Amino acid sequence: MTPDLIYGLTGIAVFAIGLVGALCAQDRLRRVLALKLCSVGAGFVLVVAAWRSPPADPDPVPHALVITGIVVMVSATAVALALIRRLQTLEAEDDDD
Amino acid sequence: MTETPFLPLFILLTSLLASPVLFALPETAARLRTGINLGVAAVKVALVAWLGWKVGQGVIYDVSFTMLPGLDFKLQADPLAMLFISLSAILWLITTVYSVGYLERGPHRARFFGFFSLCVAATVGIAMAGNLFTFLIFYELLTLATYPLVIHRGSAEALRAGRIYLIYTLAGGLVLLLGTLGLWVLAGTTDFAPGGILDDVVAENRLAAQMLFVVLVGALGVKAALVPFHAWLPIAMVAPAPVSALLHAVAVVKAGAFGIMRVVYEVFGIETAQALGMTAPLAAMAAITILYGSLCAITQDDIKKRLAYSTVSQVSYITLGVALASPIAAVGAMAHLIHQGLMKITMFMAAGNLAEGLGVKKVSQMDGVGRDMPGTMLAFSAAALAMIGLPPLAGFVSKWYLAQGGLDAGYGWVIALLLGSSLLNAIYFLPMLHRAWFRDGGARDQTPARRRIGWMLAAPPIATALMVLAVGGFANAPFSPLEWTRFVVAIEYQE
Amino acid sequence: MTDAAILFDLLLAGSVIALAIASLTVRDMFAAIVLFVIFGLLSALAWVRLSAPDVALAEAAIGTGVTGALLLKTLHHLRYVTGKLGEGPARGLTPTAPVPAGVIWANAAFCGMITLGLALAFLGAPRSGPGFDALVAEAMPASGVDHPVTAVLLNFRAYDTLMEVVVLLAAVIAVWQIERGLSDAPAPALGEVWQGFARLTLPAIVVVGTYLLWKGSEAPGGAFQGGAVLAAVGLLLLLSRIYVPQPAHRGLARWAFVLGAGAFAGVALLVSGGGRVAFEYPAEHAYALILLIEGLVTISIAVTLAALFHGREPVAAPVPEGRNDT
Amino acid sequence: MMMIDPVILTLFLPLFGAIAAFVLPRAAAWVGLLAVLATGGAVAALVRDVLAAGEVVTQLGGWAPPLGIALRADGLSVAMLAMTAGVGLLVSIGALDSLRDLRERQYFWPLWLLLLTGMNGVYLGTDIFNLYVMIEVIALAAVGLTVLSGTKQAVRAGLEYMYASILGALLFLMGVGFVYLQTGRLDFAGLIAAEPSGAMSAALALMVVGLLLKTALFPLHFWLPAAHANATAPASALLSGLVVKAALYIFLRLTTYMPLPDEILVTLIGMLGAGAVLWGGVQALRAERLKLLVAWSTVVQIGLIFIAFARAGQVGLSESWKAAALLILAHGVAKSAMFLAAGRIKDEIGHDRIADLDKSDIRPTLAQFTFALAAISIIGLPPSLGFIGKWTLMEGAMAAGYWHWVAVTMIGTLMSVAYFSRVFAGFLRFDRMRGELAEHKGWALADAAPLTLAIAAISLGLMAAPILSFIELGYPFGAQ
Amino acid sequence: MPDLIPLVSAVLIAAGAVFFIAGTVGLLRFPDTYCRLHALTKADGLGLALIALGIALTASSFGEVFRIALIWFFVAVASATGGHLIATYARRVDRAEGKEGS
Repeated sequence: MTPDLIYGLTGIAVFAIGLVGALCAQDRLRRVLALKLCSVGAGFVLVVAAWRSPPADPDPVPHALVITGIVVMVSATAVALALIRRLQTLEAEDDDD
Repeated sequence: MTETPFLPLFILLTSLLASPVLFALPETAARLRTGINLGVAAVKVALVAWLGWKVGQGVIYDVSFTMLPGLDFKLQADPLAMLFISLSAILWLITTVYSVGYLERGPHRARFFGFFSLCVAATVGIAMAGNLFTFLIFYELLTLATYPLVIHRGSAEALRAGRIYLIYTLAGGLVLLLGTLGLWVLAGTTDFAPGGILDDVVAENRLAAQMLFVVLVGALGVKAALVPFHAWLPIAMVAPAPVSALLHAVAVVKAGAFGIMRVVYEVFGIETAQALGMTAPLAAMAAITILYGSLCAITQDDIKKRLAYSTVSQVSYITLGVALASPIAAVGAMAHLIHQGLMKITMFMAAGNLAEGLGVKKVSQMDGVGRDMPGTMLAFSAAALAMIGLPPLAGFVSKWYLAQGGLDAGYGWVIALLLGSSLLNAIYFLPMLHRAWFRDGGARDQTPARRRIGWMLAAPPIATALMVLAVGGFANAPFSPLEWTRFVVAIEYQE
Repeated sequence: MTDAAILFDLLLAGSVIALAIASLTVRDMFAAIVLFVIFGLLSALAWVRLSAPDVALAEAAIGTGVTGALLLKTLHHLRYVTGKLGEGPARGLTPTAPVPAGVIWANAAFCGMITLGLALAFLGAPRSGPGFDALVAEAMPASGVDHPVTAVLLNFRAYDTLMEVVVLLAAVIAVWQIERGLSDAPAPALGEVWQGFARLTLPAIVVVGTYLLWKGSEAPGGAFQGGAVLAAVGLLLLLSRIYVPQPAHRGLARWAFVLGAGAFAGVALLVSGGGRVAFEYPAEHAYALILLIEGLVTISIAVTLAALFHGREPVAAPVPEGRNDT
Repeated sequence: MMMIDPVILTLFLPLFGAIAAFVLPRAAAWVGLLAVLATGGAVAALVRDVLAAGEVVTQLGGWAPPLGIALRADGLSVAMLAMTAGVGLLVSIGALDSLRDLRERQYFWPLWLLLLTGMNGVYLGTDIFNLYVMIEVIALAAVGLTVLSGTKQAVRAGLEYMYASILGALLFLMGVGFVYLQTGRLDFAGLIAAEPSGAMSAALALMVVGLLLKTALFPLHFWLPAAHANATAPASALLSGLVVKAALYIFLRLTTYMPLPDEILVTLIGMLGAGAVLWGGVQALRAERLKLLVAWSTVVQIGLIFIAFARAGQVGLSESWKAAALLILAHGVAKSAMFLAAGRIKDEIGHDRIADLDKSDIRPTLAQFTFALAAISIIGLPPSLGFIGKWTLMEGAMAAGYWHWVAVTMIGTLMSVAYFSRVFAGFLRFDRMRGELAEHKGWALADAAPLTLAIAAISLGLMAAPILSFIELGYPFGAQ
Repeated sequence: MPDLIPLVSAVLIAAGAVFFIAGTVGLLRFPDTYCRLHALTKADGLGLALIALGIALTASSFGEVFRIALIWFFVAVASATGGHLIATYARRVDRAEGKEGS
């Protein structure tokens, strides 16, 4: 049993948990959270794929990809959250009327 | 011969290019619009005459460019095409005059004449299509351009009719697309050629060829108003009179009939079609349509509907002539293409005049109209008598040849059919004439609907009626439809 | 030792999965976010175990830190607009229709099957198989920097990185657009202690961020990690109201947002010509150019992330002070 | 002046344009239009290069793949670029006129130019991770455009769109992870060289599902109608005409480089396409609003494109991608014309309820005419490009003996006639007007743009042969 | 003497871990927010200090020791501030709910 095996399967599990959440969750915030879990899961798989048995250095390219992925995800999250804030405000205004 | 090969293209473009100009003209520019309309129509007649002269000398024009690998857009002015082009060019000119008069004060004139022009372009395209693919393109264009004309009045009834019309014809077009594709896949070409292009396919796969025949003729039968695909035609009579006159009496149904000719003669070849055993059922179908249309016409009180059912019946003479597979019958069929057009347009324009001038829209209101509108009713009567087949009028000529063809092909029942049909024609036309000439209209003078009609409405039916007389009376003159027809049939039967 | 490490790995993996499940199932949304933050930090830890310190830094700073802050801010806003600001647990803030349990289970079963398939595919794949290792090692001397991840990000696959900065730019434009004219929930009153903390730590964070950026050319760190840390400065400034965005600063903010993408793309274009293509830095200037780009990109990232946190574009019209909670 | 590779310019011009439009909000419209024009110029140069050389490859940074990223332009990708540039330019011209609100204007241009950057990047990309980043650029910009109007419906639809987009992109990213796991590289050449294996199948499945979600193939279309129907007209035109095509394009490329392992899957995708055609048709028949009807017709058309993809079956992809490509181009041009025209009609009449169109005494004739012209191409009547696409589709299906695809296509066509004739009836009925026929606001620049597009959609059909031979340049899918 | 350093370091780290565990147990077992905070901040603060000290002993350079000290300082300040904020918030919520209750 090696770290890559453990964390690879962890990553897949986290991805699947996120997937269930993204498909089933009703709460808007929680869906964002679920999608973020998916992205972490994908990150796990890439980092695991880059890993080499200790004396050897890991492959740096997937690391760069995951960093890119993280920044892309935070951008997408920010937009989704902005939409949620806006939508909730619009709905609240409608309730007031 | 160093003729410009683009002559057919010019003829097509005259009305195709006129259309956007007419759309763009403001509603108020009536004079300019009339000028453009008549000018272009006259130019077109001149070009067609020139083309006819050349084609008569044996020149074949051919314009094509590639649309898809191996598949060309192809225009070809052969003698058969000339037959249809001349009809549409001449009648377009006359109907344009009539339409200008008819729609003088109506709304949406820019739109009307734009689409009208487009219709004629489509008809010309259908006539000159050099392959089934090109034919299909113009066939669909015709559908699209006629739809706005059918619903021109913008009433709920018109829209309902328009929807039925659109669904019938576009479904027919779709089936035609299927057939064209089938032809393309089976034969590798869709070009029209006398004698047909399917001999190899028939040898290989008889069933596929038979199915192809059914699909193609069935699709074209929708526009040709073959029973049971005829229901759209009477309903489409809500359109304004010039539309009914030119399009439904001439362009649309003739496009279908013409297509059947092209398919039977130049896709399958008459002998192949016969060998496939497909001509006899087609003839039977045509015969049923002839009788059924006439029977329906008798019960109609609405003048235009009566005329519409009469069209259903009469157009099937053409199909019958094709299906009899005899050169003599073919002459009758092709001559009828012209003759029926002239007769029917006269009657529709006359009916339009009755409605415009006297408010008369039903047969039961026709008492005494002969005295109120003698010119119009004379034209109507001439056309009606010709339709019944009174010698030596136009209808007689075509029926004569059809009957001879029937005998030639060994189908004795054709004589009975024609006699029966003529009898039915008489049953629904003669009472109209009787009412018009021999009954007293009485109180109609006071009806508010009455107004004077201008020369632009009065003259066209008379002009076409004179043509009806001429094509019958001088049937054997050079360049008469009948003579030209003989020329065409010689080509199609490869004699 | 190995066994102990494996045990640690297993424990960590188990906690990561448990936290993932917990953050989606716990009913209080605030708790869910807190659990998510812990989840993110533990994931970062796991990535350290997989010898990916750069990724771990980025995940901790951006994936967890900034994302967590964004989520909390949104939660605060939702509580404000739904009038539930004073309540303890944050539940049912967005309208929900109950999902039938059958649907959930069907989805879960479906996802379970996917997981199984993916796991099988994963087990069957060559895990430490051929990668870019050899190619990177070969190309490193010509890259201009000593740290492989930085070389990949800023040189070998600089195009990707440029587009990543563009994504960030697109996000901030979209957020400004979405939230224009939106009145903000009043910031929570955090008190004196917080103010003092903010003032105390600000300079230190600036130093740390710059250090991370600088260090990036030879060791884990770089523009994104540094930018995220510097963004924390912005968050502190915003939260402690030391800096309140003014409409007059909009122009400057716009320039700061586009600085990174513009400079990156500009350099990429300027170096081309003379036989070189875009992004092909001349060997003798590669280090300087990469550092220049990284520096400018860091500024952009920091400002952009802070702006994403702040949300709406500062507008001239005064925000009506309608609901002020105390 | 040094010569810069047009491939690079195609990417960088819109990017710089977006930056300039964002920092100069007052001049955004003119800066944006200039950038779109310049991009069009770069694409034209690229067309010239591809005509001369067949394919143009640029290795960014001088690093050869798989380490570096290469951009590749061949016939198909340049055709997509040209369609995007052309449609984009005309939509931009329309937007100049139809976006009156200063704030909308300010944000429209940078977002649209970033969208253009992303799409151009997709069409030139050869690296799957890079494609992931590009589809995210597209997604964020597209969502920004979707909610430009700021209405509640638009924001709600935009949020759904955002969720679908993120999820699709993440599925794609996971697929990228599996590709790397198996092959250790990320470029197209690596995909082609890869042996079939479990990881590659998983990767393909993940990426395909992600892309289908992004391109809204039935039943993953749920987000599309609301998003496209509620956006402002220029945004709808861009979203429906161009954006969904990016994911579709990646799908076409990927499934060629990594063939679907089983023929059943090809059939399955075709069946989903058929489902889209039928379900979308039914929904379009029931739609109450014009823009919603048009949006459902997008669902139908996407289904048709997938049928075109699937109809190849045993004949192989070597031919079927052409039908799909033709349909993609045709739909891009015609649908953007239709959305712009629908927007104009809504602007003039004040609403877009189909049942009440004929009650209005204002008839924006030109926009209605444009709508009808666009409908001709969408229905697939000759000689439009849509007709040519459908012809190619049906021809292939017939030749392969797949009659069911022929039947579905024909049913879809009939249904499209039925739902568009609802609209035409609204245009042409005059007996329920409230008052006298009133003059509409007159012709505007916003009328010219969709009219040009609609005419192009029809007349491009006449140029089908050159288009077909152009998209084969550079052998996008190998020389077989 | 040098042999002693790793041993001392290990002992310090272990002691730190014990404090952390104690703090965590407190977090889980204590009845209300204030008690939990008490356990967490006190125990973790001490645990962190011990661990930091333990690691500092094994550091190879003065620079490392300095950085460890910095980390300890900032974490301590942050946790104190965090504890304060949580307590303030909890009190406010309690007051709000208390009002509603009476």
